[in-house]
Amino acid sequence: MFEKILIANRGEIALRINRACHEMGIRTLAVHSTADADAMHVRLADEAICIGPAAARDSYLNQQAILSAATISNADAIHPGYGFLSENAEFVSKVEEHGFVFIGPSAQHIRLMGDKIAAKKAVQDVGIPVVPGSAGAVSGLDEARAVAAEIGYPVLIKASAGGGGRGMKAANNAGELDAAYQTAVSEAVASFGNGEVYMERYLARPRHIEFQILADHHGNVVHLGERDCSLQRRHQKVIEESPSPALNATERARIGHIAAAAVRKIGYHSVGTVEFLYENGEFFFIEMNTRLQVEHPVTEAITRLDLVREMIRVASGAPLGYSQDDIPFNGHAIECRINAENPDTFLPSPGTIGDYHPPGGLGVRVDSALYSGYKVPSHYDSMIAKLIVLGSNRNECLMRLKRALGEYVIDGLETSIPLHQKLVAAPDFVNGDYDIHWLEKFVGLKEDG
Amino acid sequence: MFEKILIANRGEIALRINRACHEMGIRTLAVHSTADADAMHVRLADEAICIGPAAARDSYLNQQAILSAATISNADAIHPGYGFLSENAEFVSKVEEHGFVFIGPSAQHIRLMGDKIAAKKAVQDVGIPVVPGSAGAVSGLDEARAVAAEIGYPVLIKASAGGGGRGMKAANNAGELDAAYQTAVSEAVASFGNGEVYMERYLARPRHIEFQILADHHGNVVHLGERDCSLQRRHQKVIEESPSPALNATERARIGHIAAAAVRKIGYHSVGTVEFLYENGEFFFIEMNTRLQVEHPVTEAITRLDLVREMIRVASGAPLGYSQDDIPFNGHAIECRINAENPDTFLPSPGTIGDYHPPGGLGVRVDSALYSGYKVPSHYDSMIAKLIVLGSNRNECLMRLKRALGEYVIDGLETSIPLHQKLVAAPDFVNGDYDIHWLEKFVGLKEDG
Amino acid sequence: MPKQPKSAVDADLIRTLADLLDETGLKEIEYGSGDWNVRVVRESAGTVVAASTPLASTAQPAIGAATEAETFADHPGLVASPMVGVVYTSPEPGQPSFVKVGDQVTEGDSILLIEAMKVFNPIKAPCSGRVARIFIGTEDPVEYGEPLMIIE
Amino acid sequence: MPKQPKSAVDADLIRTLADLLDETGLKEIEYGSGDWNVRVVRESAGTVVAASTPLASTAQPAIGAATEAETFADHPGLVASPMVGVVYTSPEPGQPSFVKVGDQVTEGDSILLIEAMKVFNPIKAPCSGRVARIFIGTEDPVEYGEPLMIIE
Repeated sequence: MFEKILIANRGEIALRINRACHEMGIRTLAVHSTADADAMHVRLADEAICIGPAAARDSYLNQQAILSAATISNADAIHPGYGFLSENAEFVSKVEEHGFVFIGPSAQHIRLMGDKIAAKKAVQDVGIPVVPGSAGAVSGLDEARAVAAEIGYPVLIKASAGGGGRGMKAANNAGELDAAYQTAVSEAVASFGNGEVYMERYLARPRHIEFQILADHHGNVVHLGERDCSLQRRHQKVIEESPSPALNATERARIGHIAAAAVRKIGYHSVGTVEFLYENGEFFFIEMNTRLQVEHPVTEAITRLDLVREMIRVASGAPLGYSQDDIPFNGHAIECRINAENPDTFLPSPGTIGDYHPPGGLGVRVDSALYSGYKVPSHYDSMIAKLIVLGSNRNECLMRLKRALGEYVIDGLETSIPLHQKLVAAPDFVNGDYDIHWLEKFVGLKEDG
Repeated sequence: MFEKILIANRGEIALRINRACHEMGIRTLAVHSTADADAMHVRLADEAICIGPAAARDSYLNQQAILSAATISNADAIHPGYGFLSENAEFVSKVEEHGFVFIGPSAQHIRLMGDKIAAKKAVQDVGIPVVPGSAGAVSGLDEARAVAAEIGYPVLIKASAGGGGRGMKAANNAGELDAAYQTAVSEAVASFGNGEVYMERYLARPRHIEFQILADHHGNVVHLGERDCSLQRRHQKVIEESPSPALNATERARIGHIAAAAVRKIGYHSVGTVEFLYENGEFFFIEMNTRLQVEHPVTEAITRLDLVREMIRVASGAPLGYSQDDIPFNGHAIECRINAENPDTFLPSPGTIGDYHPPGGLGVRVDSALYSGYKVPSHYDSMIAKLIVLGSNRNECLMRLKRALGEYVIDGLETSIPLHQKLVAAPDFVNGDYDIHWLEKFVGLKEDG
Repeated sequence: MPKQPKSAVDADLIRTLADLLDETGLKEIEYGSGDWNVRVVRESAGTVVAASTPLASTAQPAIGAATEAETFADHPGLVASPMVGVVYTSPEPGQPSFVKVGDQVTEGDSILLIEAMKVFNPIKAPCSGRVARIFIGTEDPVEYGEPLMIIE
Repeated sequence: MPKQPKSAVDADLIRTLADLLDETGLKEIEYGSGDWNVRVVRESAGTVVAASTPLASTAQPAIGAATEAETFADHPGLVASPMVGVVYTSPEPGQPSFVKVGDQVTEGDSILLIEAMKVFNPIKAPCSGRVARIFIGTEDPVEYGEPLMIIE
């Protein structure tokens, strides 16, 4: 097992990793920007090294500084968290070249899944259903029209290098296609410096359902059930739950088995998430995330597995030690992502935390690096806390979530807690009757796609 | 189901009950003393009524004031928590006479188990093993000598009306008996106004292991496994864990079955705890607690049941809805009772909370009514928080507990957190090798018995 | 202090300075000229406010503790309820009240009844004086310490 | 400046002074001329202290950020490390140091090397002056922003 792990991240996920390491008896090294000198993960880590100024490109994305920090502090391994360098294949290669272990999948698998067109082909080859679409990149309006006619409207035009909803446009009929195509290409160029786009069937009211996969270096792969992440705003997840209100045990086992088998076939290791769109009983692959997800705690709640611990264990070469039949799925868990933002306008609200009082009691977990007096920097993501609630069933979970949200005090800035309180009380959400467009309608926003 | 529950308690347990009620959609009425006007359970309850001045006898023990409050606010039921009126049979009768539901066992069962001699007889009749001892009260030194000779030294002399270690004396041999007997009688008179004592074998290195029972009004009874509460100081529990390091699944099932069957035979309903001394594979009944216990969360952690919810459900007449085979025992849970006291001298340390930051993350539960700026009153018990940690096994639980204790910030007064940090690191505790005398030796105290 | 006594202080000046304290977040302003000066200080409520706001919601009293009555909580002539119960302002239904505002009472006079668990407890005037305020009406529920009336 | 008390105070003056308090971090300013004066006080920010104590333990820097050096953090002649790496005080092992305390240096002179990922980066004097302090020794690891030396 590792002696010392460098945590190449910040905020709640750096704290999450720090906790897992300490619970495994592993020393931690926090690397941080000047803006995060007072951050909680820095205070709680065994060692800390400042790697650069506030801007992420000069610190959390500064590969050389992170590798230098690992070198001078004799770390064994690097955990990237999510975001930043977590899905950067070049970084993974450098980490390994310098003799450190990257706690995550191989550079090769990250590269494969980072290329949306190649990823789709690869998973299709190993048995995962995909959305009907273009065979590859679509170059030119003529080809776009032909492909659209073949796969059927509505169609979606997406940037090959895309993500986060940028460079993604829908066309409901042939009349809308030309404009949508041209906008998508322009946005792709502007956002990614690469105008390549591909096309696929646009699903009208799909849910976003993703399967958590865990694989070791010895060919053992399990799935840990699904998460329903349909509640999204501008392609950012807001609430996640497991199990999905739309799935039964048979469906879960069927798709979970397909996903795990596919991951085994491609030789993947570490945690990974296979994301699907689900509509009318059909699953279609979206993409595979080759990292720990923000929403991993809902899976931890219903399976009682510590995913970060498992990630570290398999990175050290340890075998899983259990098989699919040993994975229980008990209870119901929901996560609310709490952002420092106005709950109506969604404008970011950085500032200094006044009173801070997280909820407690049975079935309540808070993952947050906040503390009273902490100054939330304006340089980074606005997510400041995750509230994860477990109940023996969905209704109990919802009631517990309601009371926990009511207890949560974060003074000094605006947060999305009031939005979550509205969502938890919304009849559609209570009934589990929602799709990926529901939240934007609920908050009165038009989809930009 | 009830519409409104009066919570006849304060502190963390009042907050615990308030949370369970809200999660069941039940309105709450907090009754409080003038000293608790700013208490968290008062703030979070739907309604609040001040029932008297700070002294417990004038407020939390003031039966008339509590019943008046229930009457004027139209409560349906009263939850007593632990301590105060929770095991007062007279109060239970009054509650029922006034048409309210008492959320707990019947007055008759409370009365029975409150009389230590009668309780011992009653449970022996329904198959629970008891410590060899006097058939009943021992009156006079001559009888004491005869009984001691029969059951064998060392012997313990205990007040019939006793509790909390008062009126309890040990004699290791005939030479110590006379003095021990006379001291026990004197203390019994002084503490309880009743000099009646009984005698039993004194166990040299027993563990305190208790079984949690849950029974409905329809004859359904389950046991929820055991808690090892051997870590005690002056007969006050300090750390509790489940499962006990000393028990295996067969032993658990055997004793649990005996305890549940006995509770069924005496017609008991609600939660209850059958306490045993365990030495060399033998169990001996100590007493039965006819209420919710402070340490109930460790049982909740490993069984995933919400005990307060279950208590309320069965009080409303609902059947359990599950049987013994449906109760899982998974993982390992430990609770630390955190007191406002000097961790070395154990002197109480009331005061105003400065910075307050409870630990978070996976497997960590905090039950506490503290908040930054809260003034801990000096009138009541010094327990200010309970930290409950769940791990997939005992080692993981201990490591998680260690990191959670390290994160817990309670400024403004002294707490027993440093003591818990020492305990968690002590080799005997880590090895599970401890008995009911271990803690007092560890903290350098002589037993007073 | 002005050497020449004035019948009216420069209230506008003080209001202006007070507004400036708020606006600028200052604690104190001294301002003067020659033998004249004014100094305004705002008590900082920092921790007091903090202490009273850490919880998202505050329980509503189940019973009618009027806001008006709260402002008299420290009044020396306050009669506060010694128990939880229901107030009766007259000895029997339909009979006149024990006392009404303006009445003179003598120490020990019955001024109310409070019923608790079917027992009617007479509340007696703690001092002699004039009934200045009555905060409750008949059959109102009251909690311990709740203001009932003021006798001056 | 008003010589006579007025109901219209010089609000702009107070706003200016309040801004100056912010800018300078002062707690109090008294300002006067002849028989006229003004004094403004800012409540000290208690929360700053609170912010630094809510966690039970603080990570130790992995590398030797000397306490001594911290007191020079705001020194105008401070040379701080522009990167994470390992310091070398001389161009080659066994050779004399680039600089020692008391040396005069000219802006642009090499004063140290920092090795990061096998690349030796020369650190140049940001200004001309005398080397007053050197906080690090050869082969010491340094973090971003860590004080290296002072040139006065």
